[in-house]
Amino acid sequence: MAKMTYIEAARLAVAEEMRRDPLVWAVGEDLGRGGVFGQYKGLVDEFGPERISDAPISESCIMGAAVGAAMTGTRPIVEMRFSDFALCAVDELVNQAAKARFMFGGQTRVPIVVREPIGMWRSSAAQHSQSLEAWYAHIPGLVVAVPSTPADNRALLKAAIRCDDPVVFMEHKNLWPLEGEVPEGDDVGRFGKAGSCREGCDLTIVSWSAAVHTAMEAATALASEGIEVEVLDLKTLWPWDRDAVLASVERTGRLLVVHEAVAVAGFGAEIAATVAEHLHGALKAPIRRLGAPRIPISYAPVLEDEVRVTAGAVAAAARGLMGR
Amino acid sequence: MAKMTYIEAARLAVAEEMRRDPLVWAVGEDLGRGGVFGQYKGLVDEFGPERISDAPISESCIMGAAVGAAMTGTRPIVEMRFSDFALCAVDELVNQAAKARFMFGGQTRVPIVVREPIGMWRSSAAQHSQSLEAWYAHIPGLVVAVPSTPADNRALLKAAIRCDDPVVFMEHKNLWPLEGEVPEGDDVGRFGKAGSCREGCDLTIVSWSAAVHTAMEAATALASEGIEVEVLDLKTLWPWDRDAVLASVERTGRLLVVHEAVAVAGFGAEIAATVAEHLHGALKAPIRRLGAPRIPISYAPVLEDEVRVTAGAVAAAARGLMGR
Amino acid sequence: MTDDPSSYGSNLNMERYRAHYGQMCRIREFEKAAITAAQNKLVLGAIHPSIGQEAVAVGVCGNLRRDDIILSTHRGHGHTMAKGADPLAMMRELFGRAGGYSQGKGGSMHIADFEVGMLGANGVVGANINIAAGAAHAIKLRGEDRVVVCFFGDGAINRGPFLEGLNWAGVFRLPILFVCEDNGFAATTRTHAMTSGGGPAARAEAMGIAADTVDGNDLVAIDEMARDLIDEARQGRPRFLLARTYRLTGHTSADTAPYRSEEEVELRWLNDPITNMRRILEAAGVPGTQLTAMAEAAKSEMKRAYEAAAATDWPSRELAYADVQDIGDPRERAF
Amino acid sequence: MTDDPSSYGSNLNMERYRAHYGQMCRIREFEKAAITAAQNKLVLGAIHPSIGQEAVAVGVCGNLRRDDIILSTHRGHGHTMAKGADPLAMMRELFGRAGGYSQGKGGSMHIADFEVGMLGANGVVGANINIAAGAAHAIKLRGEDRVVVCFFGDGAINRGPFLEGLNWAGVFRLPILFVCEDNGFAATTRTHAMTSGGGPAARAEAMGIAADTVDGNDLVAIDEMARDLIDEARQGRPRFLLARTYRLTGHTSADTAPYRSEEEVELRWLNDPITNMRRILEAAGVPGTQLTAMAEAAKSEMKRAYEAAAATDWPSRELAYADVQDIGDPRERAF
Ligand SMILES: Cc1ncc(C[n+]2csc(CCOP(=O)(O)OP(=O)(O)O)c2C)c(N)n1
Ligand SMILES: Cc1ncc(C[n+]2csc(CCOP(=O)(O)OP(=O)(O)O)c2C)c(N)n1
Ligand SMILES: [Mg+2]
Ligand SMILES: [Mg+2]
Repeated sequence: MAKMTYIEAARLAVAEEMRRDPLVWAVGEDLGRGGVFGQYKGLVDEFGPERISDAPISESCIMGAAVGAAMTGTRPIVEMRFSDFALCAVDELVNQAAKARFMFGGQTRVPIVVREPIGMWRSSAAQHSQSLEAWYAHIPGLVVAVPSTPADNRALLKAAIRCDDPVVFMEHKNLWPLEGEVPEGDDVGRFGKAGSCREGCDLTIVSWSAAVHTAMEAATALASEGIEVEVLDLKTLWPWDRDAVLASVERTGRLLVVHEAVAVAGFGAEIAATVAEHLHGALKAPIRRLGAPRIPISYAPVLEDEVRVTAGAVAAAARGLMGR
Repeated sequence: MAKMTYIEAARLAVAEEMRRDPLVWAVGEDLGRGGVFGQYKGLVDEFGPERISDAPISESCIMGAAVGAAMTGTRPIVEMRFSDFALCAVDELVNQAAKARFMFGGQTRVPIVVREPIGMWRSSAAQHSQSLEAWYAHIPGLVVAVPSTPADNRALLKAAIRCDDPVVFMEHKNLWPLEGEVPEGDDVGRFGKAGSCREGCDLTIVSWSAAVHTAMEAATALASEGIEVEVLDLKTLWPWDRDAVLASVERTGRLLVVHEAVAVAGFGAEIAATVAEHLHGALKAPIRRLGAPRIPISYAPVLEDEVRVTAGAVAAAARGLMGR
Repeated sequence: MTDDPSSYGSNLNMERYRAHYGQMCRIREFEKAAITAAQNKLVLGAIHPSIGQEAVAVGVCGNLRRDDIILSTHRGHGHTMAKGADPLAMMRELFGRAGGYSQGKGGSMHIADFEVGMLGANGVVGANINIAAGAAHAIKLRGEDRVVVCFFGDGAINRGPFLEGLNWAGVFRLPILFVCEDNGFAATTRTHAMTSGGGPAARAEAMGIAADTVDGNDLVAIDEMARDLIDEARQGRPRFLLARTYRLTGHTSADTAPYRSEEEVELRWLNDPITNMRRILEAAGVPGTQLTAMAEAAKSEMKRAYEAAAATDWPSRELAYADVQDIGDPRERAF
Repeated sequence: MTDDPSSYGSNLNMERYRAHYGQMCRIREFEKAAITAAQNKLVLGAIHPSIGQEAVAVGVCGNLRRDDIILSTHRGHGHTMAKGADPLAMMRELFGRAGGYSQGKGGSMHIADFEVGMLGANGVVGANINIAAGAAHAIKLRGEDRVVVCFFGDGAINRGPFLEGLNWAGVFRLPILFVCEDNGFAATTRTHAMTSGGGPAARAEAMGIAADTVDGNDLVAIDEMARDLIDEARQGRPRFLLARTYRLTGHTSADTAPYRSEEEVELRWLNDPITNMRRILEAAGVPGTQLTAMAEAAKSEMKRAYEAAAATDWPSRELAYADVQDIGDPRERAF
C-alpha cells in the first residue's frame, strides 16, 4: 500500500500501462506540459512527445483520430480536458467509436479510453461543470467508469486501457487532491463490480464518483443517530452492479440513490426503476433519488451550491425514509 | 377537421407560423428542394430562399448560427435531417442554446426549434435510426417534444415555434405517412399535457412517439381478453405530465412504460422511478419498462426487428403484470 | 477526359488499363444490380450509386497495396470493390444477409472489408476524415510504411472535420492522401452554391496540404497522378487530390433528381469514364470485341452475385447481440 | 508597432487616440484588479487576462456603433469593456455578486452585456464563431445595417467551427468581421506547433473571406484598418483581420507560464501596446503628465470597482431557478 492522491494514482496507471504496452499512447491539448490539471505531468519525459502527444484544439479530430488509430492497432487514451468539451466530439464517440464494432459485424474494435473530467469545481460555471454520465450509459457499445478513490482511479484506468471496448472514463475534478491508499502490484479493476463502503441494515445508499464521499459523510452522521446505512459505490455505470444493489436493498428494504448530476433522467432513475421492477413488495419505504435540480450550474458560489447534493440533504432524505 | 398526414401537418404548421410571424425562418440542407423527407416541400415558393434557407453540410454551424440568429431577434427552425446528425452539433445545442439564457442572467433567450427526426425506418442502420430523447430531457434549458399524431405534430410544432425556449422537436420517421384528423383553426399545442388515447382501469401504459401506436394495438388486443388498459401519450418529455401519469397509475395500480429507445437509462426510467417514489403502496404489481436492448440498430430487417418493441411484447408484459 | 484519346498512344500500359477497365465495368454492373435489387425490394436501405465516378476509385486504389488502408463515404461501393472486396459478400451485405461483410448489420452505407484494408463507408458526411487521419497516425506510431487514402465528396469540405483532419495530417506529417470527389452535388444541392471561396484544393493548400487537381473521368490521368501522390504520402508528406467528376444517377437510387435537367445529364453521359477508357484502349489497339466481352463478363458476374445474395439466408437472430462489446450484457432490457 | 512613433505626426486624431489610450488603461487596470481579486480569493473562477492585447479590443470596437454586435472568447474582458460595458457590473460578475451583468451566474468566462451589443464571452473555444455568423445572418434577414465582430484566438482556427462559420459568412454574404488575435499561444502550447499551413489569414482567404494582417500592438494601425474592414463588412462583404500580438500574462491568472522564458516575456513587454500608444501620443505633443493622470484615473476607477464589488451582496438564492426556461419547472428534483 502507498498513500497517494487521486491524480497521482491516475498518472501511475497511465505510466504503468504505457510501460507494459508500447501500443498505448495518449493524446490531447497541452499534454506535453502535463495537461490542464497535471494528470500527465512528467510523462512526456519518460515516453516522449509521440506517445504523450499534444493536439490542436480539435476535439472532434482528437476523438475521431483516436477511433481510426484504435482500428489500426494502437490503444489511444483520449484527453477531453473537461467532459463539457467532449460535446464537440459526440458524433465521433457515439456514432463512430461506440458503433463501429457492431456495425462492421465484428471486423474491428475500438479500444479507446476517453478521459472526461466531470463535476463541479468551484465557480467553473455552466460550461465547465457538467456530469453527463447518464448519456453514455444509454449508448450501446460504451463502458462508463466513475471512480471515487485513488485506488479505484488507478485500478479502473488500468482496466480501461486494457479493455477492447471504448471506455468513457469520468474523473471528478474535485477529487484530484483526494488522498488514499493504493495497493502495490498490478491491481487491475473490474467493471461492473460495486464496492461496499460501509455496511448497514436500515437503508442502502447507492452512489458513485464524488457523491460517494457525501454519502459516507451522511452515513457517519446517521450512525450516531442509530441509523445504519449501507453505502455502495457503483464505480462503473455500464455495466453497473445490479446484483449487489438488489441484494443490498433486499436486505435493507430501503433505497436512496445519490448523485451530483441532474436528477431528471439521470442514471439514478435507472437504478430506482430497476429496483422498483425487481423488489416490488420487498420495499419498506418509497425509493428516493437525490440529484441536482434541472438548472445549469452557476458561477456564484451561493448559486452553485444550490444544485449541490449535501450530506445534510442526504441525511434528511434518509431520515425521511426511516420515518423519522 | 381535415384529414392529413403527419408530414403534411408539420408542413402546415411551419407555413402557418411563417405567415403569422415574419421573423420565423427555417434552415437546413436541401430545404429548397423540400428537405430530405419532403417536410418543406413547396414552402420555398411561398417564402423564398432566404426564409426557407439551404445550408452547407455544416451541422455545427446550422445549430450555432441559429443560436446567434435567435439571440438577434429571429426565430429559426433548425433542420437536422436525422437526429443522428445532430450529434455533430451537441456543443451548440447543449453548451450554447440550452444555457445561454441562464448563463447570461436572463439577458437573452434562444427561441429555436431543432427538428430531429428519430427512430427506426426500415434498414437505416446504426447511424440513421437512433432515439435519444432521454439525453435532451436531462439537459436544463431544453424542451423536448415527441408527437405521435398529425394533429399533435401540427399543434406542438406551432407551439414550439412560438416558444421562447430552445425546443428539441423529434418527429418519428415512420410516422410521416400516418393519416389523421387535424382540427381547423389555430390549434396551438401545450407542452407538458399528456393525451389519454384510451381509458381503462386495469393498467396504465405510458408511451410517446411511434410507440404509442404499438401500445394502442396491444391495448385493443388486451381488451378482447378483458384487460382494460389506459394508454397515455406523453407528447412532450420535458416537461412531462407527471400529474396525469400519477393520477392514472393511482387509479389502475399498474404501470408499464413503452418506448422505442434503449431501455437502459431511457426516459422510461425517469417515469418508472417517479412513480415508484410517489406511489409506493398504491402499486398492485411491479412497475415495468419495455424498451430496446442495449445494442446498436442493425441494417438487416431480421436483426433490426430484434430491438423493436412489438405489440405482442407489450401485451405479454401487460398480461404478466395482471398475473396472467 | 483527354480530348484526344490517341494521345496516350503506345506508351499506354495495356495490361494495366485493360484490367482497370474491367474493374470499372464490375463496379458499374454491381451498382446497376444493386439498383435493380432496391427496386425489387431486395435491398431495403438507401443506396448511393457511384455511377460515373468509377475512374476515381479504380485509378486511386490501383496504386495501393493490399495492406494499405482506405476510408470511404456513404457512396462507397466503388472504393470497396476497387480495394479488392468480393462483390458477393458486398451484395449479401446490401441484401442484409448472412455472409455479408458485416453479417448484414451495416448495409450499403457501412460497407467495409477490413481484410483488404477497407475500413468502412460512413453514414456521417466527413466523419471518415478524422478516422482516416487517425489510421495514418497509428501507421506512423508503429513505424510502418503503409499509407491511408481517404475518399470524400465536395459537400464534405463544409464540415468541421475537413479542417480538423487535414490540419492534423499536416501537423503530424502523416502518410495519407485525401481524395475529394467533386461530383458537383451534395444530395440535391449544387455544392458550389453552399461553398465559399476557392473550393477543396484551395482549402487544402491553406492547411498546408499540397493539392493537385485531376479530371476524375480520365482513368489514366488519375492513375498517374495517384501513383505519385501516394508515393509522396507514404513518405509522411500528406497530399490532396481533387478529382472533378459527375454523379450520373440521383443522390440515392430512389432520387429522380428533378433538380437538374435531362439535357445536363445526357451531356454528362458523353463523358462517361468507362466509355472514355474504352475509347483510349481501342485507340491503342485493344479490340472492341474483347472490351465488350469484359463488360459482359462483369454483368454476368454481378447477376450471379445478385442471385446468390437473394438465395442466401438471413443472419441468425443471435447476431443482433454479437459484437456489441466485451463488457456488460447487451441483452439488458429493462423488465 | 510602428518603428518610428513620430511617423503618425500631426495627422493623428489626438482626441480619438487619447480616449483610446484611456480605454486601454482602463482595461489594463481592470484586469490587474481582477488578478489581485483572484489572488485574494474574491474571484473564484478562472480568469484569462488580455494584458498585452488591449489594442485589438480598443482599436476594433472603437469603430463600432452601440447597436453593432460583438462575440468574444474566454479572454473577453477587454472586448467587453471596449464595447462600452460598465466595469463595476463586470467586476461584480467576476466576484459572483448581485448586480453583476449576469447576476453572478456566468462569471468571467461568460461575461456579456447585451445592452451594448456584447453577446457573450464563451467557455468553448471557437463556439462563438458560429453564433456570430448567426447574429450576422439575423441582421441580414431583418434588413438592418448593423455589423458583427467576432473575436477569437489563434488556437480557435483549428476547430471545425472556424471553417463552418467562415464558409457560412461567405455563402450568405453576411455583415461580419472576424478578428483573430494571434497571441502565439493556445493555453500552454505554442499554437504554430499544432497548426499546419499558412495560418489564420491563409485559411480565411481560402474560404473566400478577404484577410488583412495588422500589428496587434499598434492601436493606430488597428483603428485605421478596422474602420475600413467594418465599413466593408457592413455592406455584406465579410472580412477577416489577423492581429499579431502577444499574451503578456499566463493563460489564466494562476498560470505562471513556465513553458516560456523570462527573457522572452521581458522582450515582449518592450512592445506593450499601451506604452507604444503613449509614445506616439507624447511624440504628437500630448503631455506625459496628462497621460500619467489618465492611467492613474483608470487605476483608481478600478480600485473603486474592486471595493464596491467586494462590498456587494451575493445574489439571492432564488436566482438559481430564474431564467432557466419558460416551460417546465426547473425545481423538479427527483424525490
Ligand atoms: C453530417 C451529415 N450531414 C448530412 C448528411 C446527409 N447527407 C448524406 S450524403 C449528403 C451529400 C454529401 O455530398 P458529398 O460530400 O458531395 O458526397 P456525394 O454524395 O456527392 O458523394 C448529405 C447531405 C449526412 N449523411 N451526414
Ligand atoms: C473546445 C475547447 N477546447 C479546449 C478548451 C480549453 N481552452 C481554453 S482557452 C484555450 C486556448 C485557446 O487558445 P486561443 O484560441 O489562441 O485563445 P487565447 O487563449 O490565446 O486567447 C484552450 C485550449 C476550451 N475552452 N474549449
Ligand atoms: Mg458531391
Ligand atoms: Mg492564442
